[in-house]
Amino acid sequence: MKESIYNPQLTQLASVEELTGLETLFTVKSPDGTLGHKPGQFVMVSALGIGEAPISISSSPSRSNGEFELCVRKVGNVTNALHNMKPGDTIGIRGPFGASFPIEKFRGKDVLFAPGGLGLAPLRSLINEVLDERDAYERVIILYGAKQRSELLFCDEVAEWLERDDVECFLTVDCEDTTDAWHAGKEFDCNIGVITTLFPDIDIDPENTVAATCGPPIMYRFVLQEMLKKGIPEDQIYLSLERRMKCGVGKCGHCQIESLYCCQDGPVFNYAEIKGFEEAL
Amino acid sequence: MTSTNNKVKVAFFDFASCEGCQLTIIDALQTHLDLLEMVEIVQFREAMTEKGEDYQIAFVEGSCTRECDEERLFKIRKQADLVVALGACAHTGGINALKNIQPSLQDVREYVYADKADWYETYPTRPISAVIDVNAFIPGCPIDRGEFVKVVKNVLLGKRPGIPDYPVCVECKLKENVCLLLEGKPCLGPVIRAGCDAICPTYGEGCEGCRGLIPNPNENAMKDVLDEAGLSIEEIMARFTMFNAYNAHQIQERETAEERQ
Amino acid sequence: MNLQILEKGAIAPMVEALIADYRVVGPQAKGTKFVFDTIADANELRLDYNTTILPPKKVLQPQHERLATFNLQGEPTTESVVEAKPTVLFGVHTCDLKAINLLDEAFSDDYPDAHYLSRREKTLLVSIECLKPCDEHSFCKDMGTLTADGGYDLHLTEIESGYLVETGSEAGEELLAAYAQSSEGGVYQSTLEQIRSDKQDHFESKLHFDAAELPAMLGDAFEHPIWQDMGERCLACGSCTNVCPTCYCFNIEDEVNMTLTEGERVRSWDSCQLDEFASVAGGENFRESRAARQRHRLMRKGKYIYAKFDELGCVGCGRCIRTCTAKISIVESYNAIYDGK
Amino acid sequence: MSSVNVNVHHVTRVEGHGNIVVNAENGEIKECRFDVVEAPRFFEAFVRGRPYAEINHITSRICGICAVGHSTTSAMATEKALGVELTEQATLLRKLLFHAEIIDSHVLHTYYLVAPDFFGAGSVIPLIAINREVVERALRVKKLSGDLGAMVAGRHTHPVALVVGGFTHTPKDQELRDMRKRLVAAREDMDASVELFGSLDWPKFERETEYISLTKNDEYAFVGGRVKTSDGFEYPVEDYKKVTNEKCVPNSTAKWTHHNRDAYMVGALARFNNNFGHLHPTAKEAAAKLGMEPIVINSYLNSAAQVVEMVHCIEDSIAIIDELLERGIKPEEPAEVKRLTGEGIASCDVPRGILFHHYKYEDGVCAEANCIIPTNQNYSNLNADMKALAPQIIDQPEDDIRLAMEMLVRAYDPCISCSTHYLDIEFV
Ligand SMILES: Cc1cc2nc3c(=O)[nH]c(=O)nc-3n(C[C@H](O)[C@H](O)[C@H](O)COP(=O)(O)OP(=O)(O)OC[C@H]3O[C@@H](n4cnc5c(N)ncnc54)[C@H](O)[C@@H]3O)c2cc1C
Ligand code: SF4
Ligand code: SF4
Ligand code: SF4
Repeated sequence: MKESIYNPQLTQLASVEELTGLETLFTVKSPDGTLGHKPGQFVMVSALGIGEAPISISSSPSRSNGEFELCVRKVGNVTNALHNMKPGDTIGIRGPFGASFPIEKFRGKDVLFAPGGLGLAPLRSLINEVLDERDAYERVIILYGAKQRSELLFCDEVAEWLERDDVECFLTVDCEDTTDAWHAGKEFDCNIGVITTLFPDIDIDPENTVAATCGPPIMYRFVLQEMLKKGIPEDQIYLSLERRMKCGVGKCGHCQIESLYCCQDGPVFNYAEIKGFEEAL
Repeated sequence: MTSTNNKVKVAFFDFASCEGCQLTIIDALQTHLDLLEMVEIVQFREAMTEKGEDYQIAFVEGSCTRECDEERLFKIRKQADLVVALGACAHTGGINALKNIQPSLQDVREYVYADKADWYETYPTRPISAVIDVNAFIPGCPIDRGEFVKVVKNVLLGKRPGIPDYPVCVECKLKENVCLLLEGKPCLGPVIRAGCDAICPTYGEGCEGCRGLIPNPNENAMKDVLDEAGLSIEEIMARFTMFNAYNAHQIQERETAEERQ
Repeated sequence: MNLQILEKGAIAPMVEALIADYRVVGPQAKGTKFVFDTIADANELRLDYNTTILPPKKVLQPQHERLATFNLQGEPTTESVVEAKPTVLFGVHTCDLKAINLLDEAFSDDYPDAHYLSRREKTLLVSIECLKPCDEHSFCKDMGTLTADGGYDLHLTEIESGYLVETGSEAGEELLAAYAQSSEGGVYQSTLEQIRSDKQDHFESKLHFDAAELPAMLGDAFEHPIWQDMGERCLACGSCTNVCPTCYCFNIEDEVNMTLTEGERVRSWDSCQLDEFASVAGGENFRESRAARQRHRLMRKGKYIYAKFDELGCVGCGRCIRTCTAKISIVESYNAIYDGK
Repeated sequence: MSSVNVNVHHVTRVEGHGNIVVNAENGEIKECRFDVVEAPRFFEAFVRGRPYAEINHITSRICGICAVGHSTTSAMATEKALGVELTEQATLLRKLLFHAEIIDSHVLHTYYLVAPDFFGAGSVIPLIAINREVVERALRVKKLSGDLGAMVAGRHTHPVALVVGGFTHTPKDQELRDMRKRLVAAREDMDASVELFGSLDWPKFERETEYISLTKNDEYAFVGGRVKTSDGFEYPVEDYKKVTNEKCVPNSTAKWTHHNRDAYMVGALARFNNNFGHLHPTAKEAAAKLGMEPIVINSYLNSAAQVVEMVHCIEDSIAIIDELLERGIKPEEPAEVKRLTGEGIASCDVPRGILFHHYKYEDGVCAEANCIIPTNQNYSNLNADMKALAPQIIDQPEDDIRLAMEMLVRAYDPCISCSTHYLDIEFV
């Protein structure tokens, strides 16, 4: 046994696209031609010599083409270093790791997505997977919230979702931008208020709905409440949680939620299974 | 942050201090001569004659103890992209601040200079962060050689400086030292910031607190522990103030001000 | 192989012979305490030690270790660093032995950890039976680690005339044959059993209940006031986890050389008791209070590890109690929860 | 003849802040002096009220380069005050640690601070390009002395393990053996150093003065002894005030001293002149190679005397280690204090010269303190040298005058950080 599970595979950035002032989308060449990931999984990304960070795979397996996408927010050592990179630069990858969204549980159902902020990054993988096999699902509802318009991610795709007849997409921002700078989301029809304000207006068939949500820690409690209020059964709600992670393989202990390791047992959890864990939400 | 020769220009400045931190940097060169491949030192009074005024990183050693120091500090702040407080004197006020907790500053001056006291300008010691904005600090009296090198590397890489937020006990345990507190000897390790590789406990002397408190110290629990080790409240305070008198004095001042209200 | 016997005087030559071929790590004195360290001279080995500051896990998972190296010049390359020296870990108490068996499991699940496992593969364990408690803090009797239940290569039990040696593996058998002057000790089988049953009386039970009840008891204790009390006294210095033989949480960091041309990935021990352990970039700290962190430690030992590996995560070595300057005791805390029910 | 105005603000490559002022009009010197402008730090005032065990760790911070010197002298004074007797092992370790500091300080001064002047370099950094071998040798010797200090006390800048009563740490037998090997190997570097500094063209400048140092009957004195002056006086250290006679001077935060003449000199040259006979034979050979024979009255050669002392300290360190190994080194607890009230005075001859610490304790707490620092004692002499040198070089271009003056200041190895305070304090 000579290979370390902590030694990353090297690969190159195919393209780099700034999404907002803070978030950039990196298209990465899959190290072995294909990453073989499932929606909801993440990779440990190395900026060699700087460190590693867990990042959700934002592209869907259905659109992989030997590449995958990472949507990264600039917050610290590794993410800053990534933001300074250009196409052709080398990064390290470990993974994909973690539990994915169980796509078979969504098939044939109405699906409800409720991403908040950067939470769209992991959900986008699932959303596009669903849209690429649109016929296999009933209704597709997307309730997407951000702090302000300039922080809306993937505006091209959001515009498409807004356009499509077979997608019910609603947007909300906590408040309008304070500056006038142009932003792709400027034109969108957009509600003002936190994400939960979108729920009352939608009509759903709870028993036939499977929901997925991801966002900042404080968002879960409120979104879950709305979903439960709508009558969606607990075991039909999936969420993706963030924790500090150093290894990604269930050992370093940082991501523990009581006896669970978020990196292995999660990051995608079924609400019915996780709700008994006091440290989870 | 690079100059024409692609090296970052750094300068060293000293204020009231023993200059042990600058010496520690000279010592760091013993094992890291390649440091000079990465940075260009444009000013280092203790080691070189040249004085360049064009620099991006300023390492400032020593405390501010008089008005004329402030002006020098403002000038440094204006020039440098990054100001790093070097060592306890600059970071916490260090030993110099012991004069702040003497009964009166005038008495301090007269004790040393008698009737000539007025010749010597001085005011209560301040860490440099009390005068100008500081981007990073390297704690310790003196600084730790390895930590200095690490901070320089991190800054060159665009990372945070990487000064630990956890206490000395962590490093002490990893070195498998016999715990002094458990042997009934005073040690501030549980509430003082690590990064020195627990050098004092390793050499049999309890931590004296030169690196300053960790961000969330459990001070009450620490007092109980020192009390248990047989220290009187005066001795506990002496331990706490040796390198942290500026802080202790500030707290005291605030408390008396509150009482007065 | 049947029970063997080693004369008292045969230990030193055995160790000297081993030193020639292996790194021999065993207990030695450090000031008033003992530590596991490389034995350079058989006289340094102190089989009469009570307990060590750090457990022998450091031999298998060192405080700091390189995981990989990077070459950052031009087209970057990386290389795994998997280093392991043939080692004999000599004089391991049965609590620590049990803990190593638990670490073996933790590091060999779905993603086998080559760093730990290759060291483990090259390490022979020579354990030793404790005949009296190391001090007032150990509670091995409660945790069922008073005797070894396999997991060793050789196991020693001291008797008047020497050491009885049990072999637990083929490798152990070979080691004994190649390095020690032992002789057939079958006649002592009953002595051994006698010692094991006699020694029970020298060890006290500390828990007020059967340790097997721990997972269930802790299941109801998430909101117990004891955590608050522990949090108030705790200094969050991380010593309790650093000295624990079953704690293996770690941090991984990348480092570079001065000219930024080479780098390495380094793993170091980490502790769930430290402020930053569970914090993320957004500013959220999932275990912000010292109380929550102490709860996590005690839950992990008594419940979470059990949920994962079907074994309790505490082996009763007492190190965390011994090391805590604030005198926080896992035994007292568990008892308080039990007594309060 | 034109006017000269040399004003060197903050002389570089010395510890601390000092200014040189030379003003001449038509060849006539109007002003020539050295100012100390370092911020005063008030150590003697703020150690009052602190527990005795802290004092030597606090006063260590007077100076980062002679930290061992301050810490040792301070601990010795406290030990005298409180009736502490050191063991023989601790006494030997103190000497060994002291040698580490002498070597460290001298190599720093001679190689990093003085040598660049002779190579026409502004610092040791460009010297790497000019003569890498010299720089590497300097780094090697510096590392050796640093490691020697660390072996005994954890580190040499603010030694950790040096406490009242001895040490809180004992080096291991094996460490001593390894260190001995390195010291023996360093002889080669010493030979090369003697050769290097013997080849330098030292400025020819002479002025008679009084040299003051410690002295001992049986060894080259660094740690303790009696005060000896080249004018024939001897005092017990308790009479230090008869020697120093401190006074404040307006343009200086340091205090000035005088004894039999207007000025006296302390430091390596003073020790060399007063104690030549006790130097190790190898060091005497080194002196011969450097062309030095007591009494040397060229202050520039203070740096050369430092080279001689480095050789001596390397040899004597080997001897001390041999003695420790022969006795068998074993862990010891620091000796206990016998009383909590008392007064004590101690002196060591630190790299820059003779240093005095004087304390009074009441109930284990410091009540009075006084420290007299070597650099202070040299100011009068430095100024006298400057005044004597100025007319000899006043015809030269300003840059040359500036360099000659700076080199003179540097030859004294002034450590200004530690010298900024202090007046005689009468204890009553
Ligand atoms: C499963 C999973 C999926 C994720 N997916 C994504 C994703 O798709 N996109 C994305 O952008 N992010 C994602 N994240 C979050 C991302 O992993 C973190 O933002 C990232 O690890 C930050 O790494 P960094 O090295 O840049 O920051 P670090 O340098 O590690 O900084 C972050 C940590 O350092 C501390 N810190 C930050 N600043 C300071 C400071 N000034 N001083 C002291 N401490 C400080 C914070 O407490 C924080 O814990 C995901 C996380 C998880 C667990
Ligand atoms: S000696 Fe001090 S630093 Fe070390 S573990 Fe004990 S209390 Fe902590
Ligand atoms: S142990 Fe304490 S006093 Fe010693 S260097 Fe570290 S922080 Fe400073
Ligand atoms: S929890 Fe404490 S007693 Fe239990 S194994 Fe860990 S250190 Fe030993």
